[in-house]
Amino acid sequence: MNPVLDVRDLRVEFPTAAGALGVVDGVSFDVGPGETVALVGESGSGKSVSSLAVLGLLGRGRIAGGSVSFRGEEIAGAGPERLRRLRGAEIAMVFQNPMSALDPLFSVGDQVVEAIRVHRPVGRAQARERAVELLREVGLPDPERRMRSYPHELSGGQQQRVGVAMALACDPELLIADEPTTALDVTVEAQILALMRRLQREHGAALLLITHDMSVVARMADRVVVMYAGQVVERGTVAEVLSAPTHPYTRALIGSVPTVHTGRDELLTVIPGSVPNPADVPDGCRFHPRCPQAVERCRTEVPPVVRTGEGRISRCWLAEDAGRVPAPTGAPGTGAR
Amino acid sequence: MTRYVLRRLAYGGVVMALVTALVFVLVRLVPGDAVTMQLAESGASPEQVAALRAEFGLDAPVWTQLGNWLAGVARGDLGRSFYGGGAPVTGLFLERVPVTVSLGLLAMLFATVAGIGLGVLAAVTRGSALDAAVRSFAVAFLSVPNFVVALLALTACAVWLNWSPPLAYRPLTEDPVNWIQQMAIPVIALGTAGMAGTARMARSSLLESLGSDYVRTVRAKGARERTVVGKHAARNSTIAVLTLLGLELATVLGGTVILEQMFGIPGTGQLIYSAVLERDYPVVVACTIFYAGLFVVTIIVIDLLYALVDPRIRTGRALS
Amino acid sequence: MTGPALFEAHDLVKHFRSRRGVVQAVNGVSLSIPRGRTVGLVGESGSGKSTVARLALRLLEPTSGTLSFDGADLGAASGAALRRLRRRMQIVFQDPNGSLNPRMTVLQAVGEPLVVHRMARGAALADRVVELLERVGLGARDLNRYAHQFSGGQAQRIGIARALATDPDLIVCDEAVSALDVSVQAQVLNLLRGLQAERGLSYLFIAHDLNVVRYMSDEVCVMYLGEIVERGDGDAVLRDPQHPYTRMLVSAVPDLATAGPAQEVTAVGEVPSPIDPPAGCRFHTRCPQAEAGCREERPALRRVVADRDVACLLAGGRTSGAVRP
Amino acid sequence: GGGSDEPVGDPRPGGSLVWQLPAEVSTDLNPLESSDPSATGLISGSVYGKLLDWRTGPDVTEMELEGDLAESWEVSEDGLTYTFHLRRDVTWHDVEPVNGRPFVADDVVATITAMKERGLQAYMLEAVRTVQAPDEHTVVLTLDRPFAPLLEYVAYHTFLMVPREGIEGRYDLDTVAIGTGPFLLAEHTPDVEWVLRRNPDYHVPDRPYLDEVRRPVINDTAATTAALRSGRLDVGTTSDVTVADEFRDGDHTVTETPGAPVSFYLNPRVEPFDDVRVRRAVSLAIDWEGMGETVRGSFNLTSILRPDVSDAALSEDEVREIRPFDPEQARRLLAEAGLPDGFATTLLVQRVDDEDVREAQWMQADLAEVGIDVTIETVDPGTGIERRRTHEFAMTKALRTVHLPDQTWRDFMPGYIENYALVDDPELVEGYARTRTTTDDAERRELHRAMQRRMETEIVQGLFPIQKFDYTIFSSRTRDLFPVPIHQGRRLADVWLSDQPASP
Amino acid sequence: MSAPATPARLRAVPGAVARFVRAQPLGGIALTVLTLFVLAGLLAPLVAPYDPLEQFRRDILDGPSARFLLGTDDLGRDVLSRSLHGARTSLLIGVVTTAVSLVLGTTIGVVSGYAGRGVDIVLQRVMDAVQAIPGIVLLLFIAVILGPSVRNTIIALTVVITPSFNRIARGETLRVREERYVEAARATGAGTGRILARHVLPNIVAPVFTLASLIFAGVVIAESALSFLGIGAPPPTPSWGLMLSEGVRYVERAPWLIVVPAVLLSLAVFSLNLLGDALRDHLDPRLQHATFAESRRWWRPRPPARLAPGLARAAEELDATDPTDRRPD
Ligand SMILES: Nc1ncnc2c1ncn2[C@@H]1O[C@H](COP(=O)(O)OP(=O)(O)OP(=O)(O)O)[C@@H](O)[C@H]1O
Ligand SMILES: Nc1ncnc2c1ncn2[C@@H]1O[C@H](COP(=O)(O)OP(=O)(O)OP(=O)(O)O)[C@@H](O)[C@H]1O
Ligand SMILES: [Mg+2]
Ligand SMILES: [Mg+2]
Ligand code: NI
Repeated sequence: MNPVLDVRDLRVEFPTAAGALGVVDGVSFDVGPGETVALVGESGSGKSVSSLAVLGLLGRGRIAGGSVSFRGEEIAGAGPERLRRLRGAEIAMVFQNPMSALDPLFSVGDQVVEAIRVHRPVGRAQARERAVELLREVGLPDPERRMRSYPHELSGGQQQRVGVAMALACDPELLIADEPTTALDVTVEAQILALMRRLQREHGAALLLITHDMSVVARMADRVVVMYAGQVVERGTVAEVLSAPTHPYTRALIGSVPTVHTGRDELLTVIPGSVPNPADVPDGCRFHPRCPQAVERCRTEVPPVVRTGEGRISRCWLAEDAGRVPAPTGAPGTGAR
Repeated sequence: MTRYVLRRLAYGGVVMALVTALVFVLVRLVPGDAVTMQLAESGASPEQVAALRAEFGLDAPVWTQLGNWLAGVARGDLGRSFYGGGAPVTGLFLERVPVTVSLGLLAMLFATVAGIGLGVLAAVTRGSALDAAVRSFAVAFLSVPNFVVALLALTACAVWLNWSPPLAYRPLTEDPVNWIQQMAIPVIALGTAGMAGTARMARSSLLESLGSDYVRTVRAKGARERTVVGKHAARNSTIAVLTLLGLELATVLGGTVILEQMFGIPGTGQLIYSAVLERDYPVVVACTIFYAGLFVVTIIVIDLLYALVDPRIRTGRALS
Repeated sequence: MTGPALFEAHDLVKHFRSRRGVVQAVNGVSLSIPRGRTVGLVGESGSGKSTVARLALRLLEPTSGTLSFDGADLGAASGAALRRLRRRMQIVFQDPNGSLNPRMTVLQAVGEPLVVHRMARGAALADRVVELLERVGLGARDLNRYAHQFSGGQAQRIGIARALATDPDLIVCDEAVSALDVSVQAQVLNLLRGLQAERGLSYLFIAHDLNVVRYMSDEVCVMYLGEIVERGDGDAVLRDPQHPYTRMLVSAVPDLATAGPAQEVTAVGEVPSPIDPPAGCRFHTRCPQAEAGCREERPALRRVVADRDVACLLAGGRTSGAVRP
Repeated sequence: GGGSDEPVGDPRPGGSLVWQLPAEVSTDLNPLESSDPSATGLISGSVYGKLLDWRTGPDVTEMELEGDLAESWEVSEDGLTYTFHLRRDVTWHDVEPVNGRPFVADDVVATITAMKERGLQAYMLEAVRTVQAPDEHTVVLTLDRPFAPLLEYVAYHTFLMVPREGIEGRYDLDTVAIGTGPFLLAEHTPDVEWVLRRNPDYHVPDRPYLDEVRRPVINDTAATTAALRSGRLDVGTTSDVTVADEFRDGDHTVTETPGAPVSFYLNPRVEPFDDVRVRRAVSLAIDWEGMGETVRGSFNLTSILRPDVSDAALSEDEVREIRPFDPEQARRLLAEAGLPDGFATTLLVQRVDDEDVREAQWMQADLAEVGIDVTIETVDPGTGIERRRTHEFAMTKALRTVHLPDQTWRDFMPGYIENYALVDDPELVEGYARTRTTTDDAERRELHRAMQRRMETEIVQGLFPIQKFDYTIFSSRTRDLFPVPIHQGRRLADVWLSDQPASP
Repeated sequence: MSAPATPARLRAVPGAVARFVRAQPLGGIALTVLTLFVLAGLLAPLVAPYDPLEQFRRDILDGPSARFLLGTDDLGRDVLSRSLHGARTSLLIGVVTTAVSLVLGTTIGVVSGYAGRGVDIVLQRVMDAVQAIPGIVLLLFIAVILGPSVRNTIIALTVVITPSFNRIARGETLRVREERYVEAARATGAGTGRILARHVLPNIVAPVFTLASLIFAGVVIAESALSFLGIGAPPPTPSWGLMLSEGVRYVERAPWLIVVPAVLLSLAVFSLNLLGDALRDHLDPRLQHATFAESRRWWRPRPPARLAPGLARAAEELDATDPTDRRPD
């Protein structure tokens, strides 16, 4: 099956006073029809930028290389009008912070109606009907009344439901959700995730889900792409990556969250330091300064992208030298110690 | 919302009372009085001076005068002018209010429309030569006093176009062409500073909302740039611009004092200016109260406009 | 639970007056934090966790209820007495950068409590600050930098260093790790635990992440709409929730181990407004087991099994059949 | 005369003259109560008539009385009886409640009686004991004592004849003006414009020529200039010579009219002005002529009296002689007075025009040369008048709008409100009294001249050092608007507009 | 700001200026221009070719020439010399008025905003009343009552301007007092004085300074309007405003009389605006040291200086959280 979205070797730059700044460097992934692919990584690893690049919403930034193909069509260099027609209609997006993603001055109804009328030649009344239907579909209680509400009158969960409704307004083929639940409570998060899954099933859309939370990945995704400092460090099916991470970063990420099973006397896996500044990425493997397993080579040579299995890659010297990679031990979460 | 408006109105009342007391006392601290002025160098005898002073009630202590005046106000009588045969202040001044209000409104309108236009132009062409031009233009106009703008405009028209505004003010209803000709220069002179300020504010707040998350959402929906800028970004910048307009009102009202004087426009600005110089206390007090009232009301109106624009205020939830 | 409690709150109530009515933010919460222990507080947004934290430090005046700290009547203390008590209780906030004054250097920020309580000045102050910074993994070279020059995790460590400055006995952590990246969160959690082991600190640990709270706490309290609905040992509460709300929370927590869209979530409905909370059991509007009685009778927190208090009419003995489906 | 120098045709009737009114009439119009220059400028002579007036015309150089409402007049030998024979063809304006009835001696009696009793003109009638009308057209004033300035006062622009109805309050004199002049007061929009309309029943046949005189209120120089340029204004006035100069070579004619004298008072109660040598030093240290040339353009070097009004005024040479610009002498005087290093003082400047302030700066610079360090304090007229009246100043400078010699001397008589400089000089008082009683013109002139000399040399508390000029700018179509030293609205009856159309 | 000005701190000034100029080149240019103006003002007696009061009575209204570089005025005074000295008066009026009203207004605003309740209501009504009287009328009153002098001009302008600072300072205080770090400071036991001095004040200075730069410009302009009405700095003291208002009537005959002060005024105002923006950026440590990792959203256009007092007020009135909840300790 051809992927709906195929991102190859994407590079994104932002202009700064000190020249162009590459924040995404050679990112590749694809999303098949009806599939859910998760993009995970710490803050600043380039998840949002990668996904915004797909829609050409980079603002002052630009795609400096690579290709983005949507259903086989190259859209990386597409003109503004072509992109505009894609946005919302074919590729829709749900954003992280629902409060700030909705225009505070327009009623929820207006904003959903707008999403419909931008692409569909329907009358106002018809659009309203469809909007009510959408809001009902995303489980907003009393949608007729809610149409007249303003964003601030809704709870975070309700706002995000509106965001989802807008994204679904034109039955897009691909839905990009950029951390759609980080601002929400666990119970609400669970509701929204369940909703997205159900809608994805019903509408048959592909889903690119961006998150920093491995447990969300576990619950939602078919495949997972792990990013670090603007690069993909590991990619594979959820089961494989979570149970047998091949990149030390993935492993550390998994080990650093307490789970139901984490003993109270265990210490968590700590990744020392923090994500590097894109203006000043380390030589060699970008993760080496924080990597517990780093060897001399990691410090100087850029690791290649290694195929570690069917559809699996890892960007690590240790993975390349598979023989010497210590087999991932134990259940996730038991970490290094 | 109603309670809020009521509270504002109550505060407004307090402010007006303070203004009244302040002005009533201030105006009497000014050296000289209407009698000095009226009998200046006339050869009048001291008896004649004393008699006139008594006629105006100026021989009483300030507090008695204030008391008398307040008693009058309670009867809806703002007093009589010391000049022109003792015309009742209320009438004198009601005739002139529409003039000043229309002058002020036109100037504000000019400031707003031209300012927003320039600001939007600069914002959408950010970084271009046009943007730079608008911004320097704005600063230039912010640094030239309005009377200079007026004088230069007046002189330029007269010298190059052989044109000057009509001499006698006629209300809009009587002679619209005359009215427009008469108002044109003062409105422009009064409005340029405001226009420059508005342009700057419109530009920066538009840029701010263009960079916001909700605008990104609108773009992600596939909306046209026209919708993005004209509908969402513009409306979100309104608050900042409205606030600025509120502040500008004070400047514009102040400006009417000089410009009405220059252009012979019979508004309250001219009235208050000459009343201060002539020590026509009842008129000074009434006019100041009018200006203060206008200010207070505008502040309330602007607050209400905020509510109209921004549902977060309307429904009583504060902005963060 | 060993020894006399360091901090005790009894029947705290806090109502806010707002335009739209009275917000019943906290409604009869009792807490007891033993010395050297951690009490965790979980609950959804708006359930009143932060309000409890502020009440505990007397940053807010309780509408009613009593507070005591190390035997002293905290609720009645004022002036110098309050300041003395404040020295022994500190707080770490959720938003690490927001809780540091952007115009202050690390030296000024961390040194502020010392200056306020006249505990050090001049060179001694700098020395003490360096010592504190080193304890949280920063150092002397950071002294003259500003808060925003640090990553979230580092800023949170500065916040912790500030909290440690006066050598307090109790630290309230209000969502101290919620805003951090997972890797950084782990750093901070480990640091907090290390400090506790080292200095015998007590924590009131607030978070909305059940796993984190359980991991950190000796005892977990679950709040819903201003009330504590369940209290008990963290592991036990998570493994065997007694209150339907806790159960809902637990089911909503995704589990790494079970990959794939397998788990079904039982979370339903929205949290009602604290201005107009439901009568009877506050949870009945969302409770899958709610019965007629739940709508009228307001359940009190009661011991249902060993070491477990639950505020549910259906919990424990009474209609135990219905509790566990 | 006004208008351009090209040959002009005969006067033609019709048209509307637009003539700037530099300030709105702020007080009421009542001729008994108002001394407002803009009010008199508007109504005196044009709306209200006087018994006597001064002659105007292209060839008039001297102040010469002629009849207006009085055809002729006689003064008895002893100077105690004045008889006025009134014109018989005069009617009041046809306005309620006077309705165009004839003007009679009774109106004059009523007016003069009221003036004496309660008018601001009371001082002019000090010596008058009775006012009688032996017949419809004769009025006789009987005096206590000879009062030389009486006829001048009768011709003065505030000596306006009011119908008895007005005096008796049967209509409101404050707002309604019913006179005998060539124009009727037709319309008024406050602060905007006054309109005078032709009086069809005016007693001089075929006059006035103009249908209408519009007096728009314009007090801003730039606005006046612009309006003159664009042709919206026919006549404008300014005291600014640079403005006037800009019109000299165009479509306009500029006439220079002697105006108000600059007044300068020294307060003898403030040290060191208690010493006449210091006062004298000040007056000698200032280059008054330079000041007039620089700041005013055209001016007259004067002593106390106005040369344009009185032949008793000292001539420029005489002034130069008694008040030379002599800093050396000034320094000597200061040294004599024990102030060889000068002193510091203040100059209170009443500001009406920019010229007032420029003059002050000129004086300041000159005084600095002799070591007098002056701080200028500019104030608005209200403050200025009040402070002068209460003598709160060291030196003060303003303009003094008086015309007639008798009127002028009052300013220096003890007991008068306008005696700002606190002059209290028995010789002056005595001289003044004599000027009033002596009927001999030559003797009176000598008295005036002596008094001026005394003011300049012995008293030196009040000076009118120069007389400023006002500039009147006419459009080329304005004809026969002759300049006059004292306001005379009657001349408007002779003004006409050439057919050269005014610009829109 | 709030720290005592120890000698060490004074010594740090050049360094701070250098850092500022490096970080904000435009601000540096503006600062240079303004410094030149200030120097011109201070050193006017030394650098001016003539005494600004000296009247060259033969050279009235002469155009620019080698002798009088910028021409002479209507009393034959050298325009260049007057401009240089005028800088002194105008800047003095500008600086003192701005500084005094800044201190007054900010103090009132901070106290009012932080104290809340009755104090706030009373203080704000008084401020409203002062602001409700049109500035020009108030100026007219004060100038006429006190008489014209540089000092009285400053007093009059200060009265008129103080409410603006009050307003912005109060709005900012209302915002800042809800900030986490203020709560954190209260939690450490800091008293009100300390909170105001160390936490509130430093965090409201940026918008206050921005306003100050605008106000300064406004003051210089207002001074010219006062001069125009004859109630400003009394002649012959040269000030730009006075020169402008005196020169206006010679616009055809001697345009240099108006061009010179107008250009200087515009230049000063322009520089002040630039300086204000630059200072705001510079004083904000978040922007000052911005790097990618530290301030990830640096590319966002910054919000305009919080010129939304009305809004802030509306929001705060509507919010009406109970002030009794906050314990002022
Ligand atoms: N417009 C921009 N200009 C310059 N740098 C940018 C811009 N947008 C993003 N960046 C940089 O690109 C990097 C990646 O940012 P991105 O927003 O994609 O991270 P992310 O993985 O989505 O993080 P988060 O989890 O915080 O959303 C960051 O270092 C950020 O500073
Ligand atoms: N100052 C206040 N005025 C009015 N209402 C308030 C105030 N502070 C808190 N509240 C309300 O009290 C309730 C409890 O708030 P609180 O901040 O304690 O919740 P929380 O559990 O900490 O939530 P979160 O997880 O979002 O931090 C909320 O409904 C909140 O809106
Ligand atoms: Mg992101
Ligand atoms: Mg909270
Ligand atoms: Ni989370």
